[in-house]
Amino acid sequence: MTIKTEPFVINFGPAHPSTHGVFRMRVVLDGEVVLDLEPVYGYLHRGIEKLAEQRTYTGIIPLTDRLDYLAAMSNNLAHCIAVEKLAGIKVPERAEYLRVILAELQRLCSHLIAVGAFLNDSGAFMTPILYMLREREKILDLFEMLSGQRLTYNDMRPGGVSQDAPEEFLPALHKFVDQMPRYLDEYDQLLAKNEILLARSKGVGILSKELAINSSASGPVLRASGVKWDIRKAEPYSIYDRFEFEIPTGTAGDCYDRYLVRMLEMRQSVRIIEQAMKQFPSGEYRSRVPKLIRPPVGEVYSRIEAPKGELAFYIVSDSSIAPYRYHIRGTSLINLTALRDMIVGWKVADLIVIFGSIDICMGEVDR
Amino acid sequence: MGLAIAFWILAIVAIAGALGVVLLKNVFRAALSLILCLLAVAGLFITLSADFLAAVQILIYVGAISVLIILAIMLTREVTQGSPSGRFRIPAFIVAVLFFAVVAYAMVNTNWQIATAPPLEPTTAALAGKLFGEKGFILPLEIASVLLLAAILGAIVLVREK
Amino acid sequence: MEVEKPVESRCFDLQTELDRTEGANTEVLKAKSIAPIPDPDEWLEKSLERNILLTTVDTLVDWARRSALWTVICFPACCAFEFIATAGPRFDISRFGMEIIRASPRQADLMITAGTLTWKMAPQVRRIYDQMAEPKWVIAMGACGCSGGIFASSYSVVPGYNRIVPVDVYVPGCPPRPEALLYGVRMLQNKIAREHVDIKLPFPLTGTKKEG
Amino acid sequence: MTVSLSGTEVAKQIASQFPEAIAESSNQAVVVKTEYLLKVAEFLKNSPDFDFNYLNDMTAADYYDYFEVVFQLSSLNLNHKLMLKTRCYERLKPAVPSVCCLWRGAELMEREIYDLMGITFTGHPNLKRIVLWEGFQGHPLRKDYL
Amino acid sequence: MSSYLNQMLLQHEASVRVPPDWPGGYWFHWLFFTVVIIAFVLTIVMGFIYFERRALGRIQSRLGPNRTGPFGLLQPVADAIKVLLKEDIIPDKADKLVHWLAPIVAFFPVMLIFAVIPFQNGAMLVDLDIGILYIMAVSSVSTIGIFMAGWSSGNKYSLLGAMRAVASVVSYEIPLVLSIIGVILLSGSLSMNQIVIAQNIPFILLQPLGFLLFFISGCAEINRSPFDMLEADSEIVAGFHTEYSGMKFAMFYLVEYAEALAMSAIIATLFLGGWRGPVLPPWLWFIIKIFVVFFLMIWTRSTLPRVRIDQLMALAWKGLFPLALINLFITGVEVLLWPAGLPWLAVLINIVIMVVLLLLWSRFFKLGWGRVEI
Amino acid sequence: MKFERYGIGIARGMMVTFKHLFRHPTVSQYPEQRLNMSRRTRGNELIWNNVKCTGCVTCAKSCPQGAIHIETTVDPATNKYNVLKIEVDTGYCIQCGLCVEACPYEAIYMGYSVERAKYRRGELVQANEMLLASPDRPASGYMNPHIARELPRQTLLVEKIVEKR
Amino acid sequence: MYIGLQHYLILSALLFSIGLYGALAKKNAIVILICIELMLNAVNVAMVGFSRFVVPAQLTGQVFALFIMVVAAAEVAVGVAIIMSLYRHRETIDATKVDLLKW
Repeated sequence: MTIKTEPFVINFGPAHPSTHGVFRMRVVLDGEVVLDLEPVYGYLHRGIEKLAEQRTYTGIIPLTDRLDYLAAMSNNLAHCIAVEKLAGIKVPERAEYLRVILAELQRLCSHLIAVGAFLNDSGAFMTPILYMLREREKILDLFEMLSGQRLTYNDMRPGGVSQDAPEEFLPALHKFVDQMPRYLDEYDQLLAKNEILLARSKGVGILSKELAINSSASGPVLRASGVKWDIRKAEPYSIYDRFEFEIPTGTAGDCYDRYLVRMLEMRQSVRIIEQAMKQFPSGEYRSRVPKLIRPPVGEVYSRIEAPKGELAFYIVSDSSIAPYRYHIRGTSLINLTALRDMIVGWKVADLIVIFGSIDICMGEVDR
Repeated sequence: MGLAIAFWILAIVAIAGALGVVLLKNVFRAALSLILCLLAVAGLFITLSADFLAAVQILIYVGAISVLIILAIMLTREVTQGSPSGRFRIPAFIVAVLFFAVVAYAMVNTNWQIATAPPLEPTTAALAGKLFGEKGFILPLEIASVLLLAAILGAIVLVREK
Repeated sequence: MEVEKPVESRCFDLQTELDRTEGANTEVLKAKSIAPIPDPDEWLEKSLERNILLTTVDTLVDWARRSALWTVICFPACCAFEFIATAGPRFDISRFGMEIIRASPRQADLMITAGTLTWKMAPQVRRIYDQMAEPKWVIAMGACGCSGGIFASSYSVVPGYNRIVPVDVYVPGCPPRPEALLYGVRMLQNKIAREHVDIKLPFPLTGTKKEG
Repeated sequence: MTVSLSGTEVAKQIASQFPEAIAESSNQAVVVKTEYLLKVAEFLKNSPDFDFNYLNDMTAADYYDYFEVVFQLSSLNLNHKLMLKTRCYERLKPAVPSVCCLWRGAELMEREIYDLMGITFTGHPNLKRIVLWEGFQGHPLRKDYL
Repeated sequence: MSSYLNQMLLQHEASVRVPPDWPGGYWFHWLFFTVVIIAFVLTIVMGFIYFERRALGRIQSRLGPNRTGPFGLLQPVADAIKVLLKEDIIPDKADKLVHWLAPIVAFFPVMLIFAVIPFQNGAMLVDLDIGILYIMAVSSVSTIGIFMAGWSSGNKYSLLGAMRAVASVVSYEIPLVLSIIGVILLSGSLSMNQIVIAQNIPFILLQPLGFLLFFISGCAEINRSPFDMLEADSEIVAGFHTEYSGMKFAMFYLVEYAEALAMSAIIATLFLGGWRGPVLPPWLWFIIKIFVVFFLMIWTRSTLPRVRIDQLMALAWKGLFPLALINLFITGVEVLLWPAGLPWLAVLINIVIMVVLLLLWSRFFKLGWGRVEI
Repeated sequence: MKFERYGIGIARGMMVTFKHLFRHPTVSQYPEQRLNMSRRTRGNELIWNNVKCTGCVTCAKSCPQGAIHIETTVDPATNKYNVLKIEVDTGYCIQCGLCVEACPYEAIYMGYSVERAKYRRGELVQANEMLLASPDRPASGYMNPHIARELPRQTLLVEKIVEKR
Repeated sequence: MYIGLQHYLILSALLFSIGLYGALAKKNAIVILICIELMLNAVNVAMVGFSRFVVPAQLTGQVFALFIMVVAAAEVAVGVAIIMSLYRHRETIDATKVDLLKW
């Protein structure tokens, strides 16, 4: 029974508890049903692309940290890979392994927050996100041990990593990898089969396979729609071709699938870290690279599979110390293309859940 | 004495509430005013030693009917338009006054057979006996429940999506 | 029960009137806030004499206020996650009675400005600040909160929250570690402890009007 | 492993369909003329040899005398990719046809380019500023913006 | 005629029964219990706030407030002082009178509930014959207050919250009342004290399904999580009290916890045997039981996600309502079978019946799949 | 027959939260119990070594922010730079550590302390003597392994919480 | 001062008249519904009054009052449903505009 009522406009955000930052949605509601939605971006537009044009290739790394601040390592990695491709820099073996470990830890970290925030949005009062934060703290400890910062690491450099891993890094990592699967089990037990969560998220906010591909969705959002596409497999960068892992995919493309895909991906990440730990070589951690990199004239489009999806940098070089044009493919922004199609027709409560299931990071949406 | 004070207070509140219903421009406030009136009437029931009825009055009128009416007000969004009076304001007023005059005249001049027996208290068990017991109102009760059912069905049919 | 089908027509298409007014607001605020708002720091000098004059009421009320700082939601960027980590199980801001994060500014006392402020966001932050009920405090968290940080030279970033709202405590760091934030919070608590309470009416019946 | 298609090879195939469409081609990229952009894009998307069903990225760069709009196309089925470019020599009111009708993903990217670079995309369903506020003067990513 | 009046007055006063063992007169009793109830509600509400924050903290693997006073015990006091002294804002768009009245309208009914709750045998403000009916009647009034608050604020979030409140309360009153009727059938009285006295076997054992239904619908009635639709933080900011600050907000905060206290007290009285218990004094038993019930509420709050409003309604109408009717029917049959009081055998039967019914209901109504409710 | 219905999923979730009631909380109570930060912590300040510094301004050049201001004069006797003024705005610095990495003489370090909140914006600007190392301003081992070795071992949550199930 | 049956009856009549005026004069359908509730309530007062003063031991009037409440509840359910339906089709709840006997 729907009672016809007058639609009214309501503003979600920019400072709303569950818009993951400063996202804003102008929503037309008919009672509780969303009739139309217009996302308003730009409340965190900081002009990173413009700033990057005035900085050296090393000086950009702190900027990339603040892109997707939940996955700063992945951003660092993507930037460094792009610069290495552009300038033809070789990376030593040890650095490659360290990078893979860091990137996968970062994926765990980001997915933990994504899942926790999603569950928090669906109304589980703070508990899941606090459990996940606890796990995240363990990862942050490792990052901190390596780079000295908790959130913005500035750890990778073109040609390796800035510092070698200290000797206590591997034992700590070992312990973490031992513990993590059990905690993941616990999270599954906590809410994965919860009836209310199923009722809230199954079949809600369906993104069809065709629409997902057509709207350039990537990462878990794309995979939850049933597309088996992961750049780590499709175009293995760094040394991802040496590891065995699977690409979890969903079937329906609903919120629950997106949640599940992330949970499964975390297990795969742990698997990759285990393998990388076993093969971890010794040797140089950074190749000899001039302090001011001057890549030859040219352009590069280099992409990696960041936690939120395909993160790519398009760099045009004019052989000066700063890039001529520095473009970032904002994963989160492009994942939001189909937002309206996913939300319209659902209720206000679903709006929050669907939005939370996409897992965006405002720093990357607005850049 | 206590009863008299209670009666006068409650009566005045009830009348004020009723006047609020017809005089207030804002529909939402009119509904709130109705609630006030209903509460006062529930109080009057207590002065009449009908405690069960008072509770039922609050439960049904305040808890259900008023909330339903407020829901209707909200859903139709006619709050801002207010509740204007129609063309029949003056005739309605005359009719109401005439009605009151006639009825009041009749009431004052009728010699009611006031019984001096004490009222039954508590009324709950007695009411149940009256409703369900022998020689009670069991048939009207059944009819009333059928009426309720019919009303619910009717309401659902009316507002169902076509 | 069927959910209504998505409507075909977009209600918002090319509706730029709203955007234009909001853009104009932004420009007005940008023009207004050229110089930083001076820090509310007069109390630092007066601290000595105040200490003697503190009354019991002052002590009690200040104690209550500093033990129950409820934060409003104003978390634009990176620092938000350090704030969440502070609220998280390891640092646990709830020990100070601060875990209640009110989404409604009316009920909050403290604004922790976690993240870069852009000019587009500035009117909203100002509005949140205006909507908060007195007494209210602001902690500028992180380099972006203090000065705009790494983005200070950008075309769209406000160089520091003190252009928009008066800031009580500056916490440097990019982002500050939870310890640093907790230190800042404790500094704010020290500040509140020295404040003189000015109660106008114990039962404010009418209340002051604020822009809705 | 994703195959990066050679621009010259692709250019030949495009030229067999649209002889005048190619402006320039290198090993890395194909540059098509603006007026042929939609046709070429449609061909690339629908032809079974290319099947570029996925638009990775879309951006623009300012080279003072022209704007270059860069498309990164890839095919999820065939696992190859291509860099497609088009150039726009108009400085004051640059305009490029929108590819939103082919790839929905272009919607936000085009809005972003419009906002930051000032290139109008004709046929875009909702072309207005995305990250900056209405009334912002200039387009920051242009090289002449200070 | 005056003799008649005297007679009536005498009767009226006699009707409000003073417990036989109670010293002092009628007015003393009245005054004493009014003070006791207010003090009780305020203290326990503060205790609840502290208890909830600490328990939530422990469940979420952190500590909770522990700085303010010993073990953080003074935290609610600090909160209260702070909130009371905050600036009181009335938005321009608000309907001033209604905005001002709303917290009061929401507050008083909750306090009135405690008039009929027995703290000991006969230790209550007034032992009404229609006790439980009175509670139901009075508690429905505070919805009006919530609705007034939401409507008068002139804020869309508030309005949404208020709409949700009304919709959910209208639906949940029915299973709430229906699940009580089983208890009333067993005890044969509406009076709260009589219900406690009748519980030789706590009714939670004789009425497990009734308890479950009452707990769920009670949580929904007082908007505790997972049914806290009307102030869902992540959806509609703070719901109906978005625009409230200062003292009025404190009142709503108080109402929220006082309602939880009332619901815990009712559950403790109806299902857990109220003040009855060995060794410890009765009032302590009562308070312990209240806290046990409240811990259940905290526990569900910390674990479960929020349900959606239509799922909430569907749960009420398709799940709880039929189950409550069936429960009523079964209880009726049992009362007819054992007119002298239910034996322990009935406990087993009732638990089996509950499990079977729950399994059946879960099978009938698929959970999940968004659009298909329940 | 799937078992995620019948409320079993809810019950399992409730058990998880119930178990947590009896686990040791993860909290470190900050002002009294402090975590040992990483040896490479990049604290919220810069430490300047006026002995080692030659005034080459590499740090200021490598700073992506331009947060370091150095004024130098040339000492004609030794033909070396003489640092007149070095000024760092802590509120502007983002602790990226690039200056430390760039300094060829190891004359600039990241600080180890993070508690540098101030009541005034102006107090965040540090200059000359304020930048020197002192017991209050220990240097961190970022990019300087020899300092790192002497710092306390980092507290790790992984080691603190080991729950058996 | 003695409060007798006539007090209650007069009060009931007064409430009824107010309700009557409202029901006749108002245009808003919901207000008309509210006024009808008011009239039913007035009758209830009279019923209970009679019950109390005329047959205090029998409660017949209270039983009638209960029935009236049932009727009122049913009436409100149907009334609100009609108003909803009306509003959905006609976008108005002005009773004077609903005179075409069709929608």
